[in-house]
Formats: sequence, structure tokens, C-alpha cells
Amino acid sequence: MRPSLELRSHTPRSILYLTPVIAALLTAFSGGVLFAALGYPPLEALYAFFIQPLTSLNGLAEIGVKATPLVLIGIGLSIGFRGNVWNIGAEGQLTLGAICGGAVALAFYDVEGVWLLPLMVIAGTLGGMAWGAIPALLKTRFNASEILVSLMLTYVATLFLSYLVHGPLMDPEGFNFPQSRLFHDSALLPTLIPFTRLHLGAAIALFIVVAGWFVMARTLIGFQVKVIGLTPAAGGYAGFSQKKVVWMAFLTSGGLAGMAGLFEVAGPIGQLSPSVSPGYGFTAIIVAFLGRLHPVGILLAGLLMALSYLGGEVVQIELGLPLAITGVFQGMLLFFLLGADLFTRYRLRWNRSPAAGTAAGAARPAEAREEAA
Amino acid sequence: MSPDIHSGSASANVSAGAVPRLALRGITKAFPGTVANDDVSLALRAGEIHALLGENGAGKSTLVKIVYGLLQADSGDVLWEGRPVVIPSPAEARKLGIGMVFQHFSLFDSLTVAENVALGIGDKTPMRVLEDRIREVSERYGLPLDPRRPVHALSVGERQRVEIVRCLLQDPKLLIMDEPTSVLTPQEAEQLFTTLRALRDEGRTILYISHKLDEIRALCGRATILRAGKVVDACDPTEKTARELAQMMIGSDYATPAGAAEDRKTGEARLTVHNLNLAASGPFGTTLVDVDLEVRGGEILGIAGVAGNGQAELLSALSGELLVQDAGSVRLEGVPAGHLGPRQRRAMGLGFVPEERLGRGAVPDMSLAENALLSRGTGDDMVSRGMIRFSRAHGLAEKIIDAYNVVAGKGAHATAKSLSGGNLQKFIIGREIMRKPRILIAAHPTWGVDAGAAAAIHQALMDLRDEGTAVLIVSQDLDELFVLSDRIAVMYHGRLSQSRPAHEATVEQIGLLMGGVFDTSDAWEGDAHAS
Amino acid sequence: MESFVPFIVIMLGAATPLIFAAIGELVTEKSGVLNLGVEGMMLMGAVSAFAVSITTGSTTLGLLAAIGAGVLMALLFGLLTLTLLANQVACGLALTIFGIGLSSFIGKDYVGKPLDALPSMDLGWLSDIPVLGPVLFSQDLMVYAAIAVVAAVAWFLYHTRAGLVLRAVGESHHAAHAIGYPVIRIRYMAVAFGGAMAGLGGAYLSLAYTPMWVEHMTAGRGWIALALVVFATWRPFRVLLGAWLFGGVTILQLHAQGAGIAVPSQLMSMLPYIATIVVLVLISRDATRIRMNAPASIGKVFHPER
Amino acid sequence: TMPGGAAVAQDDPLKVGFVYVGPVGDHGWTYQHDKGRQAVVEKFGDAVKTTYVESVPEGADAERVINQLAQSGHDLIFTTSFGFMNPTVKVAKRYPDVMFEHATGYKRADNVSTYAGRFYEGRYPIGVMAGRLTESDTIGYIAPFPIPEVVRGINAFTKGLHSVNPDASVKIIYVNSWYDPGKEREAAETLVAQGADILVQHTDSAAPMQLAEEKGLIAFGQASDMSQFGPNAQATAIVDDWSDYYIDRVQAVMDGTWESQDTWGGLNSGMVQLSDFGPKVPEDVAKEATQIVKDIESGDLVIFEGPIKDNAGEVRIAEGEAASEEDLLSMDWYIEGIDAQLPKN
Ligand SMILES: Nc1ncnc2c1ncn2[C@@H]1O[C@H](COP(=O)(O)OP(=O)(O)OP(=O)(O)O)[C@@H](O)[C@H]1O
Ligand SMILES: Nc1ncnc2c1ncn2[C@@H]1O[C@H](COP(=O)(O)OP(=O)(O)OP(=O)(O)O)[C@@H](O)[C@H]1O
Ligand SMILES: [Mg+2]
Ligand SMILES: [Mg+2]
Repeated sequence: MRPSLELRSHTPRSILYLTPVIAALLTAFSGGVLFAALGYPPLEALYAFFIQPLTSLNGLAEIGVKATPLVLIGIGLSIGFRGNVWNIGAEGQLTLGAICGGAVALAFYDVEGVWLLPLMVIAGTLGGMAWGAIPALLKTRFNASEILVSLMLTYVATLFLSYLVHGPLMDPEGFNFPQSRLFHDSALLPTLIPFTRLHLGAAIALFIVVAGWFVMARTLIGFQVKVIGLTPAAGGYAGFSQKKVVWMAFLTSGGLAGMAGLFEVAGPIGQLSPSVSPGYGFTAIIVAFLGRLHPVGILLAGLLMALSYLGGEVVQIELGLPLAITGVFQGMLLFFLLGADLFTRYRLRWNRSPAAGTAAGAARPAEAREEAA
Repeated sequence: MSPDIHSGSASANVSAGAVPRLALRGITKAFPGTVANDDVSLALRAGEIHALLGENGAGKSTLVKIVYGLLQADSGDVLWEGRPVVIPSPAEARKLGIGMVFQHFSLFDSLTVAENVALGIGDKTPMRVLEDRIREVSERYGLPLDPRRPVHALSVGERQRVEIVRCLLQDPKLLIMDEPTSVLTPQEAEQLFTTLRALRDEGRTILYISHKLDEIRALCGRATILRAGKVVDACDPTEKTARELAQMMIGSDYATPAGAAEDRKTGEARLTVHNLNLAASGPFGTTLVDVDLEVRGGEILGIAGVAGNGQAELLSALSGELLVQDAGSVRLEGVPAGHLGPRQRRAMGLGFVPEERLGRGAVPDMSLAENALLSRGTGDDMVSRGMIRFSRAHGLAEKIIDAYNVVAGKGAHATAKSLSGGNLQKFIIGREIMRKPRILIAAHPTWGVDAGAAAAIHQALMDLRDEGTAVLIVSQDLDELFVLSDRIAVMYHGRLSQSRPAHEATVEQIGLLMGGVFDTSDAWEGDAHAS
Repeated sequence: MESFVPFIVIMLGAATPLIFAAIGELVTEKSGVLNLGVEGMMLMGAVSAFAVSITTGSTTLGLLAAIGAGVLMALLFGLLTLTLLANQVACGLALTIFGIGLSSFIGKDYVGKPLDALPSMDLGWLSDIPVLGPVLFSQDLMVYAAIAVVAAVAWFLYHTRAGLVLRAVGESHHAAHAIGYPVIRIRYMAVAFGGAMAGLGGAYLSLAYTPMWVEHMTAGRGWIALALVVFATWRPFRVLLGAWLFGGVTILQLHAQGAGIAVPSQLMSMLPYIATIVVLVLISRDATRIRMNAPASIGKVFHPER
Repeated sequence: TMPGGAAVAQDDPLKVGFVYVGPVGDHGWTYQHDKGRQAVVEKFGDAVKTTYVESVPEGADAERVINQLAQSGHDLIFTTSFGFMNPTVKVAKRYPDVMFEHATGYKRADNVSTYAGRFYEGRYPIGVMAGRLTESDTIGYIAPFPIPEVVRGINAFTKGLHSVNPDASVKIIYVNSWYDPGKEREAAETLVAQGADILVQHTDSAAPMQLAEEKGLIAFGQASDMSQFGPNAQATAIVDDWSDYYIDRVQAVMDGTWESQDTWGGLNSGMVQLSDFGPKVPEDVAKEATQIVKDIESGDLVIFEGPIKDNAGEVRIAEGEAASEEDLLSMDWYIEGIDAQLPKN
């Protein structure tokens, strides 16, 4: 008997729900072993990592805060990924969103009004779109790889933000420290739960999840993206324009990333500073794939990712685990989740091993189908 | 070892004909939901060309993949020259002396012809030497190939040649060919048969799969017939008519479409191409030069030609996948359309069946319901206000499946890739015809499709014509063109000949034109104007 | 000329870790696998090389350790993506997170410890030749090794049978499988080579360029290496060109700053990235050429059935 | 110490939290803060329980981390990066009973102190040493970002340099990173190629020091004593030493005497120190530098004393005046004699 993998023609729901549980259990087990081996109490550590952040309202709200940009960006990226458009520069688009939205807030730093926040959201979204438009343009016009262009533009965006907060957008009363004025109240996102930081952006992210699902599952545009992504030639046959899909993917993902950036500065940060994102644009790529490019999956994956960051902080605080160990642990969690995905697409089958080779020339060589192993 | 086709090394090994070269005993192979091969037994002798017949999905490809080591049988034995063997991989199969030409090409687009061949033959011949050998062998068998060209620049027909040449270079004792001639001109096919007969006379065994029954009758000494994975019959095909063979495959009779009527009444010109010029899109593409054609309502125009002579470019220019500078050079019902994309042209009543069914005509990983949407635009009732009405798409798919006898396990939910090629072809043709197009363009409508399905497709095309649609068929299969077309034209090096009524043309004439022999064409062009 | 020579010398050094990592990734990608975990593998290479060198006193062992660590990381990636068929993009990113964590964990005790730099080659009179001497004959060995690896990879890919097979697997795994090549095994080897080279790239940083260990000392060079592969349109010698361009523009803007140019430093620091984009645009016009070199099955999961 | 306070600490240790912007393994800024933390642990033993969270990004995460520390019962929290200023102030409002210490910022509250080192004080004597030691009259200066803290250092350094060697010039390169060994090395190499024979850095890694060692040049270390990376090259290093301050503040909390204050510790506080002189520093130069340090400590030497012009010729600090704390804190101009322009809006 040797195991082999067989493509499933369809995935039973039970498997779909079971695999993350199995992955979590595997992570818990090997994480426990890891913690124990390093001399930390395993159960306590696991509790602190996975459960403790969930035990308070504030903790839950914080997960929402952390997950908001991940989910927003993840949804945008997933649309592109499905259409084979590889935007890996969401971090840069996020930064531009923060810059543009933030600039609006600063331009009206002494003018209050209910119109200000919507204006900022629009500016942030447009900023992200504009930054996304560059790789889209270079891709469609000059065939330049969007992967490379979007990645490089991330560095440019970060440096640009740094330049702005060291110069034009610097707080004039801030002793020349590199940050902007604090936004006033009407430029800040209202919070959803009092005494927490959970802000309106989280609700909008939820709405985007639903909208993302609707677009991909129900609309012609979503259908076009999927067709082009799966089979570009069929897209050409159908008359769907590949360029349009590139544009639409970049404008959507750039716009959502820009919105996420604006939500960060108008939400928990409240000003422009040299670093507005701890790499949300990159983490969101993992989130998108962990969520199997499906909006609901992305929502769950975003929440889990957020939890893993919070858990990492809790174990540092409660048990004194260095960040290095949490990084290792986080890596493990991701690996197990990604690995377990296997069983949603394939079924393990135990094959009868083929009759032992009898012919001289055809004794099973090393090249035997080891792929199946 | 330095294999050479004419070394005769294979025949030296042939002892008496007593031991079959390859014997299969009780081969069974099941896939989820299907038993592709059910207790199949078969013996191939040295020096014979043996046909494997069966409808689409009968299990032919599966069986030969087992022999070539690509699949492992669930049970049963393989005996090579009397000894039981396990063939775990193609490399081992090649070591035994088994070669295979694949139905679906296993070529590498970005590599050159020579590199592709080198990969397939598994010895360490220096590239220079190999290139020379390729040139030599390919010319000898009338399959001209430039070893340095990258495969992505080759037409389908040329790619098929690469597969064949790659195989021939291996000096195989058993050569498996899964539908090798579907893209060759009659002359090319004839050349190949000559080659295959020569190979047979050297003592090699050829296992030959084809849906072209006349071909099998002309070439093969024995035939084994598969139906639903089981061996149902064996015969000497030279003693049977094509119709008898087809009946053995299907297990019942089928209807042949009525041939083209002479002098049918045609309507207005629906598709007019005038002075169409199109620069080659890639370095190895074909430039279209001054192409003129006209298709009227109620007639079928057939375009013959060897793959790679500009048909692909012409089809793209007609479908709208490639736009042309001069909008007026392509007119749909008189309206300039050269600048319009596929969706706009569809809205004007154009239907289009592309050459590649899987991967162009259909998205492999999508369901038939979704694939039914592929050629539906905003104008149809499948989409309203940018939203897709899936229940209608589903209904449409079901309707196509019913009307065209598409065999699909899960009906409209089945993915396109789970259908056999023939069934998928029926689905796509059905999808286009159901739109009631005013103009239909179909490329290679029955390539690789079994006789029963081909007849059904032909009938559907003729019915459409009779309803008044203008139909343009591009095909290499002259039999098909003669059955369907009212007029036939030939494409060669990016130019299209004048058309002439099908009943006035002969296969020989057209075959020569396809090969670029124009001696007869002047006379033909002269009287083509009259029609 | 006076300042041109040191300029080239600095550029060669700056480009070296990028060249190692990028050429490894190029081979990986040529086999059809996209491993975004270069940064993580580089860090593991850097820390292992440093730890082993400092404990054993042997640079050779350090380099071997870097190769070993890179290979192990790569095999972990291979296990997930090739055997367990997980998504390559996500696994690569996860590998980076994992590598950052693990390297800083391993490196805890090595922070702040000095190590002697790799000796520069001193070829006597050769190094004293004006202009050519310093450029060609005064670097440490790994600078030359990186260039040699690029040449070797180019030769391997385009002049050996194994290279042909590797390209074929990256072009179409189904076709390669159909004619009998062990797709998965070949990809494992390519991925492992990528890991080994990323490890060396990291080792160059921690042993030669800045002989020390600090956490996350690669500072994003793994990402640049990934971008260089795309920039090079999967052609080995263009990797050199890209790395030199990137390194060159970096040094150039530092030069300009040192010379007191009145442009904000952040804007100056953007130059290498912008230059890379501009050159990419210029060389991307010819889609056919790119198509000829880009591995068509990159990032796609291969399973022998279909 | 009050016996009572000590007794309380015995059975219920004082919880002290540290929020770091980098990894403790950066061997620079964060590394030195963590050394301070370790000194606290060493000093108080079981009477304290310290916690740290490293690599906390300046942004939305900082507030959460600080909040979590406050929420989980920490009595005293050090937030050690400028970017943590606003989050610290926000959290402090929510937890009036918790005491906060923010490094390098300017916002204070009843329960928020600020503290920073006058690192520029160390840079003046370094400038003097550089002026004496340079032969090419070109100094290379590797800087992270053009913020007041860094500009102040450059100005102090240049002032010291020109006080003894008016011909020497300073070449400045910003690498836009606090620590990226590779980039710092490239900057250092570039400066050397441009003629610098002395390297000064305000970035954290030892890469420039290593390069100086390799090339037989002289360099000044930053944040910590880097002599192990440049046993010959290091002339001296500006060492951040937070130990005493941290011990004092913890003690103050234990004693119940903690009050919000602003500490800007210079050479005389021990927060800023110069490490031992290296082998390439001649006796007389060492003596001179030591004397200058003494003068600064005693207040006899005021570094930014008028008249001081910026490099565009505008008088920034009038004759007879010394720069105010605010002038220093917000310094955004280069001093006369620096042949470069500071990027301005
Ligand atoms: N990999 C597979 N997974 C599942 N089913 C398969 C697979 N390969 C073949 N089958 C099924 O096995 C049956 C036989 O397929 P096969 O390809 O052998 O038919 P065929 O005789 O070659 O048909 P055609 O004339 O169209 O080439 C079909 O019903 C097909 O659906
Ligand atoms: N997941 C699947 N589920 C069901 N059937 C499958 C699946 N994958 C492949 N098949 C079947 O496997 C066969 C693949 O064999 P192959 O590639 O030779 O095509 P074919 O049937 O011979 O096509 P053609 O009609 O063009 O000759 C298809 O016929 C298809 O029906
Ligand atoms: Mg078949
Ligand atoms: Mg078939």
C-alpha cells in the first residue's frame, strides 16, 4: 500500500470546515512542544496566545482594529489574484492612501465639518488607486511586470511619506519632529464600541467583504475576472479585455488598500507619521491566500492573523517569550494551515502497489512515480 | 545507441510471429465514477498496424497511457515480448522500445523544435547532430520542420509533426499514435501512411488510434473496438465499410447528413471581407495579404489549408480577437466591423467556434453553466444590469446538453475539463448555434471527434445553413469540407484563393492547392468568378 | 576616473548578496516554482554562517552552514508546496515570517560579537594595476564567486541537458510529466539550489560585507533579489546587470549626497527603485522575448493526474 | 529607601514594562535600552518584574501594546521611541495610576515623564578630536534621518571640529534607516571614496566602524562601545547608558516619590558617555577631549552659544545668548561651515 493523492471533483463541506481545525490542533501540539522545549509552560503559552486576547471586549475590539486593514486589502488583492494580476505593492498603495487622505485632513486642520471625513476617505481611496494605476499603466502599455513595479513603488511610497512628514506635512508646532499635526475630531473615524478603538472602518470592511463576494459571485465583471484569470485565451474569445481586468484589479485593490491606509491614520493613529503600517500590505497577501481568495475565507483569515499578532504580544508580556519565538510559532501556524488545505482539494488514497517488477529491464527505478508520495 | 529509422535494428529482433510483441491481459482501470478500461485484453504482433477504435470516452487514451507508463492499471498484466513487465514511467517504456505520439501535445512552447525532440528521446546526442537528424528525418517523411524554431510559433499541424518526428527518432519497436493525422493535409497524411507502412515492413508494431475510419481501413490490418471501456469486437478493417466500423463502435446505426445540394438559393452577403491585410503578430506568425471573401445567408463557405498558413490570423481577425486597421475590410451585413471587438461583433449576430475547444472555447475549470455564458453578452437575457442570472445560464446549459446529446456526468454542473473532447465540442457548437447567429464561423468543428458525434455536428451546421445563416468553416479535413461546403477556397501563405463550388472541385485539386501547387489554380480562378 | 574606480568597487560589493539570492531564485523560478521566502532564507543563511564561523573559527564551515540552512528552509518550502501542494505565494511569505523569527532566535547569543572579515584577494601586482587592479583583483572571493555562479547557471541552463530538462519542467509540468520526467524531484532540486544561494547571499552579508550578526540584517534585500529575477526576465546575465544597476544607482545617490546635493535624501533614496522600473519598462516592450524566457507554469501547483 | 516600600515590593514585585521600537538584538538603540532594563533587574532582583515587548511598530500597534501593559498591571512603563509619544499620552489618560516614561519626546502629563540624552554634548568633543586627527580634512558623517536630534548632533560635531580645524569639511549622507548594516557600509565606503579619513555615525550598526578598521581609518562609535568591531579604528564612542536613569525612576516609584518631569541628561548625568580612547588617539588629543568633556559637564563650555549663524548666513543664536531648550529641540538648520543643504519644505 502506498498513499497517493487524488483530485477531488468537489470538496465536502465537512472537510472545508475540518481542515482548519486540524491545522489548529497540529499547531497547538507542536507549539506546545516548542514552548516546553524552551522552558516555557506550554498550556499557559497556548492559552495566552490564542485565548487570552479573546477574553476581553477590548481584546476583541483590538482584533477588529488589526484585522480591518488586512481584510480590506486582502479582498482587493484576491480579486486581482483571481484575474492573474499580481499586485504585491498594496503596502505602497496603503501608504499613498494615508498620505492623500491625511493631506486632506491637514489641509482642513482648523475647519470642522461632517463632510471632512467622507472627503478624506475619497481622497485616500483615490490616492491608493492612483498608485495602483502606475503598475497597471506600465503593464498595459509597456508590458512591464506588475509584480516588480508594484513592489518597487512600495519603497518609493514609504520614502515619499518620510519626505512629507519631514517636510511639507510636518507639524509646525511639533519641534520639527517628523510627524504631522494630530487630526481633529471631525477628521477621525467614530468608534463603534465606546472605550475601545474599534472604528467605523471595521464596519466598512465588513461591508466590503459582502460587496466583494457579490461582485465575484454574481456580476459579469467578476465573471470576466475569473475567466481571464483561469484561461486568458478563453477571455479573449469571449471578448473580455485583459487590459480592462488589469486596470480594474489594480484600481480595486489599490483603492481598497488606500482606504485601509486612510482608516489607519484617521482611526487608531490619528496623524501622519513616518510609519503608518507594519507591513499590512504584505501580510494581506498571506491573508488572501489563507482565505482561499474567497471573501468569507479572507475575513476569517484576517481575524486569525490579527489574533496571532495580538497573541504574540500577550506571550511577550505575560510569559516573557521573545518575539523571535512568536515569529517561529506564527510561521508554524501558517504552514500547518496552508499544508492542511491539501485535503480540501485532494483526497488521500491508498493504492495497491503495482506487482513487483519481474522484467529485467523494468525493475522499478528511482523515477517511479514518487510524486504521489 | 544511435537510433536510425532505417537501421533495421528492430526487425533483427523479431523472432517468429508466435510471441506477441505486446500483450495486455485483463487490464482494468477505474477513475472516480468511470471504469475507463474494463478487463481489456489485446495482443499486438510484430510488424502490424493495429487500430484501436471507439467513441469519445471509450477508454482508448487511457489504455495507451497505461502501456506507455503514464498510468498504472488497477489490475491486469502487461507482457512485453512474452515477459511480464511493470512499466512505471515513460522513460522505462522508451527503454523497452515503446514510443508514443500524444493526442494532446506534450510540447514545450518556449523551447525549440530540437530541444523538444531532445527532451523526448532521452539520449545525449549533441544538439547540432540532433538538428541535422531532425531535418533529415522530417524531410524524408514529408513532415518539414525547422529544428531551431520555437514551438510556440508553430501551428497546430506543425506541432503534431514535432511529436511524430520526436517519436520516429527513437527507433521504437512499438509506436503508439493517438489521433496523429487530424491536422495533416491529405498529402501529408498519405506521406505519413507511407512512412508507417515502411516502419511496419521493418517489423515494428504500430498501435493506431483515429476517428477517421477511412484512414483506418486504408492503413490497418487489424482493429480492436472498445465501447465503454470493454473490448466489444475485433476485425480486419480492410474488409469492413466505414459505416460498419462506426456501427461496431456505437453499437447502433447513426444518421449521415445529407450532402450539399447543388445550386442552392442564397441570400444577401452577410460576411464580407475585402482587401484584408494584417501584419503578423509575432516573428513567426503569418501575414494576411489582400484576403477577399464573401459568405451569403444560406450557404457554407469552406476554407481549406494546411495549419499555419494564416487561418489562425484570419479567424482572429473575423472574430474580433485581433482588430484590423481598416474597419471596412471586415463587414458584417454590410456594416464595417474590423475595429470592433468580439462582444460587439457577437451583438451584431456573429457566432464563433474556435479551434481550441478547451482553453479558448471553454474554461476548463468552470462548469458548463458558466461556460454557457462565455459567448453571451450584455444584450442577452443571461446578464442584466451587469449581474449574471445563473438560473438562466444553468437552463441554457441544460438545453444545450439535451439538444446536442452532450454526455456530461453532472449535467450543467460538470466542469468543462471533465468532458471528453467530442462532447465538449458538441457543447460549444450547440452553444453557438443556440444563439441563432446570423453568421457562424467554425474552426475545425470535428477535430478528434468520433464518427457519430461528427455526423451530429455536421447535421447541426447544415440545419443552421438551411435556416439562412451564413456559415464559414475552416478545416483541414477535406472530407468534412466536401460534405459541408457549398463553396471551397484554399488558404496558402496568408493569401486566400478564389472560391469555387464544391461539386466542381476535387480532393486532389484542393490538396495540391493546399500544398502550394498552383498549376491548376489559374484555370480555377478563372471560372470561380462565374459562380 | 579617480572616483570612478572606488565607485565600481563599492557597487560590486553591494550587488553581491543580491546576485547570489537572485540567481538562486532564478533557477527556482525556471523550474516553475515561485518562492517568495528569499528574505527568510537569506537571514537563516546569515545567522548560521555567522554562528558556525564564530564557534568553529572556520569561514568554510560557516559558508557550508549557510548553504545547509538555506537548503533546509527551501526543503521545508518544497515539502509544503511540492508534496503538500500548498499555495506557493502564501508559503513563501510564511517562510519569510518564519525565517525572521527563527534567525533572531538562533542569533540571540551572537549579537554584538565581532568576526574577522573575509580576506580580500591580494594578487600582488595584479591588484596594483591602475583601474583594473582594484576593480578586478582586490575584492573578497565571494564577489567573484557570485559572478562565477551566474556564469555557471547560464551555462547549465542553456548548454546542458539537465538545464534543458529544468526549463522544460518550468515551461509545462504536464508535458514534462507526460514524457517521463520526475517533475517534483527536479523542482525539489531547483528549490534547494535557490535556498543554497539565498543562504550564501545571507552569508556574504554576515561574514564578508558587514561581518556581524544583527537581527533582520538583510533589511529587505531578499525582496530586491526577487524583483531582480523579474527585472532580468529570467535571464542569468541580466541578473548581474540588474544587481549592478540597482547597486550602482544606490551608490550614485549616496555619492551625490556626500557631494552635498540639495535634494531631500528621501527623494534621492528613491532613485534605485525608480531606475529599476524605468529600465524594466524599456526592456519589456518585446513581449515575445519575455514569453520565451518566463517559465509558463510558474507558481502553479503540479499534480501528476492531469 | 523606606523599609515599608521595600517590604511591599518583596511580596508584590513592582511591574515595569518596556516598549521597544526595534529588536533587542539590534546592538544599538534598543539593545542599550534593554541593557538598562537588565540593570534594573540586577539592582532590584525579585522586587521588580520587568516585561518588554520588542519590535513594536510606530503606528497603530504601539497604543495597543502600551495599553496592554497598563491593563495587565504594570506600574511603570518606559516607551523608548519618539513615535510612541502620542500613543503613550493617550494611554496615560486612560490609566492615571500608571506611570509612564517616554523617551525623546516633548509631551508630558501628570503621569507622563519624558527623558532623553544630550547626545550632542558627546558630539562636540568628538568633533574636536576629529579636527585634530584628520589628515585629509574631510570627515564622513553617516546619518539616519534629518530630524532635530540628528541635526543637533551634526551641528555640535561641526562646531567642535571647526573650533580646532576650520579647514575641515563634513560630508553627510542620510541612509534613511536607523540600522541597515549593508547600507551604512555603502555610505561609509562612499564617504571614504570621497576622501574622508574619519567616519562618524548616528546610525546604529557597527558596519562603518568595521569598514574603518578594514581601511585603517578612524571612526567614532554610536550608541554602544563598538571597540570590539574596530579595536584600532575606534577613537571613542558615544555610549547611551540608561541604567542609572531607569534605576532611579524605578526607585522613585518604589519610594512613592515619582513625579512627572523632563530629563535631558547630558555628559554630567552619565546618560551620555564617551568610551575609552582608542590606540590611534595621541595623548594630547585625549587630554584635550577629556578636558572639554569636563568643561561641558561643569557648564564652562556651552556648545550652542551665540553668535551662531546657519550655513545660509542667517544669525540663529544671537551674540551672548545660549540656545534655548526649544531651539535645541527643534533644530532644523545646519550650522555655518557645513557645505550642504538640509532638505526643507
Ligand atoms: N484522469 C482521469 N480522471 C477521471 N476520469 C478519467 C480520467 N482519464 C480518463 N477518464 C475517463 O475515462 C474514460 C475514458 O477516457 P479516455 O480518455 O481513455 O477516452 P478515449 O477513448 O481516449 O476518448 P477520445 O476518443 O475522446 O479520445 C472517460 O469516461 C473519461 O471521462
Ligand atoms: N476530474 C475529472 N473528472 C472526470 N473526468 C475527467 C477528469 N479529468 C479528466 N477527465 C477525463 O479524462 C479524459 C482525459 O483524457 P484525454 O486528455 O486523452 O482527453 P480525451 O477524452 O481523449 O479528449 P478528446 O475527446 O479530445 O480526444 C477526458 O476525456 C475527461 O473526460
Ligand atoms: Mg483519447
Ligand atoms: Mg480524444
